[in-house]
This record gives sequence, C-alpha cells and structure tokens, in this order.
Amino acid sequence: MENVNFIQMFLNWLATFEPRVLILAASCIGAGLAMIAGIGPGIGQGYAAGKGAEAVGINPKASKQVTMVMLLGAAVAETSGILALVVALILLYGNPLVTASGAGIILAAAAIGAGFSMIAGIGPGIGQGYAAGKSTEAVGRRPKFQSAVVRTMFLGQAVAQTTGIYALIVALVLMFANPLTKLL
Amino acid sequence: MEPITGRALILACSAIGAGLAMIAGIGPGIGQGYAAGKGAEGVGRQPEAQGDIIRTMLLGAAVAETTGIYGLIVALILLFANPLIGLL
Amino acid sequence: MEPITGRALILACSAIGAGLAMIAGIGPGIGQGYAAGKGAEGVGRQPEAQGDIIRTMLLGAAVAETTGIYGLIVALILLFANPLIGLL
Amino acid sequence: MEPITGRALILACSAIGAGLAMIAGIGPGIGQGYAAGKGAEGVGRQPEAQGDIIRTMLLGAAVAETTGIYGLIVALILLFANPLIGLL
Amino acid sequence: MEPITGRALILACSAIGAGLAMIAGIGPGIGQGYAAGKGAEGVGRQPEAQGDIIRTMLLGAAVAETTGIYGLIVALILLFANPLIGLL
Amino acid sequence: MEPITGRALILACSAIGAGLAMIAGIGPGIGQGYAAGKGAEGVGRQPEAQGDIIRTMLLGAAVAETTGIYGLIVALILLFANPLIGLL
Amino acid sequence: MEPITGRALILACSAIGAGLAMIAGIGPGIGQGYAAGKGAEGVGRQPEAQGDIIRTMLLGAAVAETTGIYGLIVALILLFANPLIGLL
Amino acid sequence: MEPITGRALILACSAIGAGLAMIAGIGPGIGQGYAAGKGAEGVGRQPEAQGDIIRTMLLGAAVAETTGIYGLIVALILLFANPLIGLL
Amino acid sequence: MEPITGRALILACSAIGAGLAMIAGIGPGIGQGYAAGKGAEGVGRQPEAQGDIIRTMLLGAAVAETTGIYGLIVALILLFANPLIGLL
Amino acid sequence: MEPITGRALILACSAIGAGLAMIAGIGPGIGQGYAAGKGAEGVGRQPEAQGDIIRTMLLGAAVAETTGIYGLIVALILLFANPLIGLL
Ligand code: NA
Ligand code: NA
Ligand code: NA
Ligand code: NA
Ligand code: NA
Ligand code: NA
Ligand code: NA
Ligand code: NA
Ligand code: NA
Ligand code: NA
Repeated sequence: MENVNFIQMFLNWLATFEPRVLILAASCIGAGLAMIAGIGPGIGQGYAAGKGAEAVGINPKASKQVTMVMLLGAAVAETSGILALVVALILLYGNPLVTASGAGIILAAAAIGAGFSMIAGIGPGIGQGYAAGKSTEAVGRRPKFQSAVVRTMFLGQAVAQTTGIYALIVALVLMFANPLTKLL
Repeated sequence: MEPITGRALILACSAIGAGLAMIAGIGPGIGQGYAAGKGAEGVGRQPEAQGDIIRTMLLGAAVAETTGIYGLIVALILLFANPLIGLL
Repeated sequence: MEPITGRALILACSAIGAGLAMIAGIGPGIGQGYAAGKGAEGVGRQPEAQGDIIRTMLLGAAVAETTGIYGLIVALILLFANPLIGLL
Repeated sequence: MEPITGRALILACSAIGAGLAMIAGIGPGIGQGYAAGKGAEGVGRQPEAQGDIIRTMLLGAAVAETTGIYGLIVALILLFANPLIGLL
Repeated sequence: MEPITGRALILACSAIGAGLAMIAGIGPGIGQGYAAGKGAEGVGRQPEAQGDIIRTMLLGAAVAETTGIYGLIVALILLFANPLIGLL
Repeated sequence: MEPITGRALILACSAIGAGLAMIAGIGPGIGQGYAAGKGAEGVGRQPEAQGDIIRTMLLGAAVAETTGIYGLIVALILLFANPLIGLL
Repeated sequence: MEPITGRALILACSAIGAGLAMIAGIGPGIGQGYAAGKGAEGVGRQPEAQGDIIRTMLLGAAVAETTGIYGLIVALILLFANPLIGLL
Repeated sequence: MEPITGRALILACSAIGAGLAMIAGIGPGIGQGYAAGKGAEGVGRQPEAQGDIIRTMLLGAAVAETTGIYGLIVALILLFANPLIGLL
Repeated sequence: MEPITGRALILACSAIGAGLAMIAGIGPGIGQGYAAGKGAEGVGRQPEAQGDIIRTMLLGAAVAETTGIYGLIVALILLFANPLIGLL
Repeated sequence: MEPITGRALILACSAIGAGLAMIAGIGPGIGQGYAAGKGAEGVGRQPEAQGDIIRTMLLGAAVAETTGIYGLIVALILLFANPLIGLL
C-alpha cells in the first residue's frame, strides 16, 4: 500500500481492463479527434464560396466558369476532411488495433495518436480553400486565362497537401504497422 | 458493489469522442459566414445578379457544410450505434 | 459507501463531451459576425439595396448557424437523452 | 472518511464541462468585433446612413451571439440544473 | 490523515473549469482590437466624423464584450458561489 | 508520510486553472496589434490627424484589454486569494 | 522511499500551469507582427513620415505586449514565488 | 490482467507525442495554400510573368514546409528510433 | 525497484510544461511572416525605400519575437534550472 | 508485477512534451506561406524587382523560422539530451 502513488493506482486501474477494452475506448476518442480536421475544409470552402458569389456578381457572364473553378478547388480542399473521416471509420468499423499483437496500452495510445495526427488536416483544408477562392476570383475577372490559373491552383494545392499526407502516413503507421509494440 | 466494466469505459470515452467530433463545426461556421458576408456585399453592389450570387453562395456553402456533417455522423455513430461495443 | 460505478463514469464523461461539443459555436460566431460587418458596410454604401443585403446576410447566416446547432443538439442528447446509459 | 462517490465525479466533470462550453464565446467576440469595426468604418464614410449601418450591425451581431448563448445555457444547466445527477 | 473527498474533487475541477471559461476572452480581445484599428483608420480619414466613428466603435465593442463577461461570470460562480457543492 | 490531501489537490488544480486563464491573453495581443498596425498606417497617411488616430487607437485598445485583465484577475484569485480552499 | 506528497503535486501542476500561461504569447506575436508589416508598408509609402509611423507602431506594440507579460508573470510566480505551497 | 510496465508507458506516450507533433502540419497547409491562391491570382493578372510567379511561389512554399517536416521528423524518431527507451 | 517519487512527478510535469510553453512560438511565426510578406511587397513597389522598409520590418519583427523568447526561457528554466525541485 | 519507476514517467512525459513543442511549427508555416504569397504577387507585378523581393521575403522568412527552431530544439533536448533524468 505504501509504494502505491496515484499514478500507479491509475495505471493499475487501467490494467484491470482487458487490452481490447482500452483499445476500443481509445478508438472512440481517436475517431473524435480525427474529425476535428473538418475545421479546415469548412473554412477553406466557405472562403471559396464567398469568392464565387462575389465573382458571379461582378461578371455574371462567366458564372458557369466561375462556379466550375470554385467547385474544382473546393473538391481538392475536401481531401483532409475525407481522409480524417476514413481514419475515423477505420477506427470504428475496421479497427486493426484490436487484432494487433502488443501491449494494450500502446495500441490504445496509437488510436489517440492517430486521431491527433489527422488534426493537421486543418491546414491543407484552409489553404487549398483559399487557393480555390483566389482562383475563382481570378477566373471571374479574366475567364480566358482559366487554364493557367487552374493549373497554378492545382500545383499550389498539391504543395499545400503534403503535411496532411505526412499526418495520414503517421496515423496509418500507428494503426497498421505500429513499430512501438515491437520495442516492448 | 459493481465495478466499472469495459463496456462502461468504452461508452464513457464515446461521450468524449462525440464531443470532440463536433468541434469540426468551427470550420463550416466560419467559412459559410464568410460566404454570407461576400454574398450580402455582392447583392448590394450588383442587385441585378442577385439570383446568381445567392445560388453560388448556397452551392459553395453546401460544399463547405460536409465536414461538419461528417463530424455529426461520427458523433451520432458513437452515441447511437457504437460498433466498438460489438467488438467487446 | 457507494463507489464510482460505470454508470457514473459515463455520465461524468457526458458532461465533458457536452462541453466540448459547444466549442463548435466558435465558428458561427466568427462567420456570422463577418456577415454582419459586410452587411453593415453594404447598407452604408447602397442604402437602396438594404432589403436585399439584409435578406442575403440573414440567409447566409442561417446556413452558417447549422454546425453550432449540431453541437448544441449533441450536447443536449448527452445531457437529457443519454443513449449511452441504455447501452450499459 | 467519505470517499469519492459517482455523484461527486459527475459534479466535478460538470465544472470542467461548463468551462469548456464557455469557450464558444471566442466566436461571437471575434465576429461582433469585426462587425463593430466595419460599422465604425461605414459610419465614418457615410454619416448620413448611420442609422441603417448601426441597425444592420446590431441585427447581424444579435445573430452572431446565439452560439455564445448556447454555450452559456449548457454551462448553466450543468451548474444549476444538472440532469446527469438524476440519471445516476 | 484526511483523504481526498468528493467535495475536494469538485472544488479542484472548479478551478480548472474557471480557467477554461476565461479562454472565451480571446474572442472579444481580437474583435475589439479589430474595431479599434478600424476606428483609428476611420478617424484619420474622416476627422470630422470622429464622434460618430468612436460612438459606433464603442457600441459594437460593448456588444462584442458579452461572451467574455459570460465566461467571467461562470468562472466567478465556480469560484465564489459554487452550486455543485450543494448538489453533493 | 503525508499523503495527498483534498486541499493539496485543489491547490494543484488551481495552478493549472491559473495557467489556463492566462490563455485569454491571446485575444488582446492579436487585437491590439491589429490596432497598432492600423494606427501606424493611418499616421503615415494623415500625419496631421496623428493625435486623433493615436487617441482612438489607445481608447479601442483599452477596451480590448479587458478580457485579458479578467483572465489575469481570475488567475491571481486562484493563486493569492483562493476561495475554493475555504469551501472545503 | 519518499511517496508523492501534496506539496509535490502542487509543484508538478505548477510546471504545467507555467507552460499553459506562456501560450498567451501567441497573441502579441501575431499582433505585433501585423504592426511590423503595416509599419514596413507605411515607411515604404511615406518615407517622410517614418518617425511618426515607427513611433506609433512601437507604442501600439507596447500596448499589445501586456497580456504576454501577464502570462510570463504568472508563470514566474508559479515557478519562483509559488504562493500555493504556503496555502497547504 | 496484463500490468503496464514503464517501458510500455513510454512507448504509449511516444505514440501520442508523435500524433501531437504532426499537428504542426496545420501551418504549412494554411500558408502554402495562401501562396497558391496568390500565385493563381498573379498568373491570372500577369500571365506573361507566370514562370516568375510560380517559381517564387514554390520557393516560398518550400521555406514554409520546414516546420511541418520538423514535426514529421520528431514523430518518426519517436516511432522508429525512440531514444527514450534506451534511457530507461 | 524505485517507485514514482514526488521529485519524479515534478520533473515529468516539467517536460510537459516545457512543451506547452513552446506553443507560444506560433505567434511570432505568424506575425513575422506577415511582416516578411509586407516587406517583400513594399520592396517591390518602392525599391528606393528598401533600406527603410527592411529596417522597419526587422525592428517590428524583433518586438514580435519577445513572447516566443519568453516561452523558450520558461521551457529552459523548467529543463535546466528547475526551481520547483528546490521547493520540495 | 514491476511498478512504474520515476525515470519511466519522466521519459514518457518527455515524449508528450516533445510532441507539444513541435506545435509551434504552425506559426512559421502560416507566416512564411503568407510571405511566399506576397512574394509571388510582387514578382508578378514588378518582375524587374524580383531579386529584391525574393531577398526580402527570404530574410523575413528566416526571422519567422526562429520560434519553430526553438520548438525543435526543445523537442530534441527532451529526446536526446534529457536533462530531467539527471535531476532525479
Ligand atoms: Na505542404
Ligand atoms: Na466540405
Ligand atoms: Na452550416
Ligand atoms: Na449565431
Ligand atoms: Na457578444
Ligand atoms: Na474587452
Ligand atoms: Na495588451
Ligand atoms: Na519554415
Ligand atoms: Na513581443
Ligand atoms: Na522568429
């Protein structure tokens, strides 16, 4: 009794659960964390929507073109939201951690770590949406340069995606190929 | 005395996960509000294009809503149809 | 002496989940405030289009409110119609 | 010696949930401040439209306040009319 | 030897809840600062409208303060008139 | 051997609460910096209105400071006049 | 063998509280950087007003620094003059 | 019941630390997206300067990537070359 | 076999506190980057004022760095000159 | 059953601290991206000033990088030269 401090008591309490329980409980939190990435596309696409509305007002003749560029750019900006949703759905419906071998506490922490990692998707979502909005504006002003503008937009959006991809990779490593369990 | 079961721990963490998932709603709120502001500005400047402006604003806002819906869906799954309980 | 039960743990975490879900309200607050600002600016510049501007602002703001409402609904479910307790 | 009961845990987490819910107030604060800035700018440019500008600003700001109020309501429910205790 | 009671846990979590509630203050700080900037800009451009600009800025800033005050009130309730203790 | 008492837990959580409350300071920092930028811009454009611009900037910045002060006050209460200890 | 005492818990949480308080520094960093940018822009456009622009920028930046200093002070109090220990 | 060892705790916290480090990726995502938008705008305005614009955009974006890479490196170290285990 | 002592807990929490304190660095990073952008813009428009622009940009950026330095100092104190250990 | 040692706890928390410290990287990422965008815009408008623009952009971006580097250094210290272990 004397050597037992509250940290040890908490860890002992955690250890009273089956490893499977810890993993499943942590997966609930990880799934919630991953969805926070959705902040990004929401802001970014909303910016594109505003720029689209503005551009259509300024140049109603180009309204079809403007709308198309807005939707194209916004589609790219959706990526991080979809990736986060996929990670959350994997945790909920195809949880690889449950069948993985290794200490329950590490696998449970991996689910939470994967959720944290996906939050990075906020960045690409906002950034790509901004690019979509600016491209929409530019095409509304000078529709004939659409291809050059859209090409630049895609190039810039691809560059802006990278940190979201890094985060996805770290999340997938944590979920499917956790190197930490082998260190135990 | 009934101790905390594994099932209870998972359900407790589901409540927290559901709350976290809703935080995604910050994004569509900011983005669609920006669109609303630009739409209002545009309608004031080009009242004749009001239809096009509002249609574009709403279309863009619909696109911006999706991640908020994703968060809601994940929260509702955690609350009403938690598939992880079945894995216990 | 009544120890902490699984039921109590779920309810405790539901209180935290409800609080987290409300954080979504940051978004509509920022977005609708932007719309308010653009609306006020527009009305100052084109007073004759005041009706159109305000109508567009309010329409857009209504769209921007949704994710805040989602957060509120999830919080109220956690507080008043907690489905997790039934799953225990 | 009275140990920590489930009831106490729920009330403790309600204090944290109430604090979290208030964070929603960031949104209206930013948004309404933006509206205030745009209103002040507009009044400086079109003093003759002052009434319209301020009315639009306040209307939009009222809309932007809602999610902050939602957060406050959820916090007050957790503090003064905690429904979770009854579910124990 | 006096162990940690439920009462102590609630009071401890109330300290954290009070701290969290103050975070709402980020919003009014940003928003009112924006209004200050726009007010200063406006006064520089239309010194003759200084009174109107400052009055509108202050009116809008007062509106933007509310959610910061809500946060403060919830924190003060948690610290000085904690209703959760009575529910134990 | 002196174990952790309820009093110690409250004081420990007060340290965290005090830290959290200071986070409110993000808001005034951003807002007043915006005002500073707009003030500097305005003074460059209308040097003759320098007095009015700076006065308006400082007035607005004072308003924007309040929620940062609220956070500081709550932190200082938690650190130097902790009312929660008395409730134990 | 020395167990974890209440004093140790308070000191440990003070380390976390000190770290949290520093997060306030995000605000002045963003705000003063904005002022720096506007100052640089202004000096480029009106080099003859350089003195006034820089003076206004620095005055505004000093105002924007305060909440960062508050955070630092609270952190230093927690680290070097911890009043919570005395309350134990 | 499988006990949690110190080694397991370090590895578990390394998984969480790796996840936290990746959050840095928010920054480059926003920043490079801004650059992409400005680049696309510039190409629309001065198509003849397309080469220069895109080259500058990519150069600046490369610089903006670094802190995201730092986060990735720290995460990979925690996952694949964990130095903390060796210190146990 | 040495269990967790109070000293160890303080040092462990100091590691977390040091990490938290570094988050302040978000602010100067954004702010100085804004100044860099405005500086680059200004130099492109008024190459003849390059010296003044860059000097103002660097002066303002130095001011914006301070809270990042405060965070670093608090982190280094926690890591290398931890005063909390002495208070145990 | 081998209990957790203080050393293990410090190392575990160091992993989390290292992850938190990297979050600072959000700032330089946003800021330098802004500078990249302004640089690209400037080069499109004044191709003849390309050298000056890019040099200023890179100089400003270097300044904006520092707090990201501070975060990296603190993380690397926690991982590879952990001074806290020596204090145990
Ligand atoms: Na990238
Ligand atoms: Na979307
Ligand atoms: Na919505
Ligand atoms: Na609202
Ligand atoms: Na308000
Ligand atoms: Na205020
Ligand atoms: Na200040
Ligand atoms: Na960088
Ligand atoms: Na500073
Ligand atoms: Na820097």
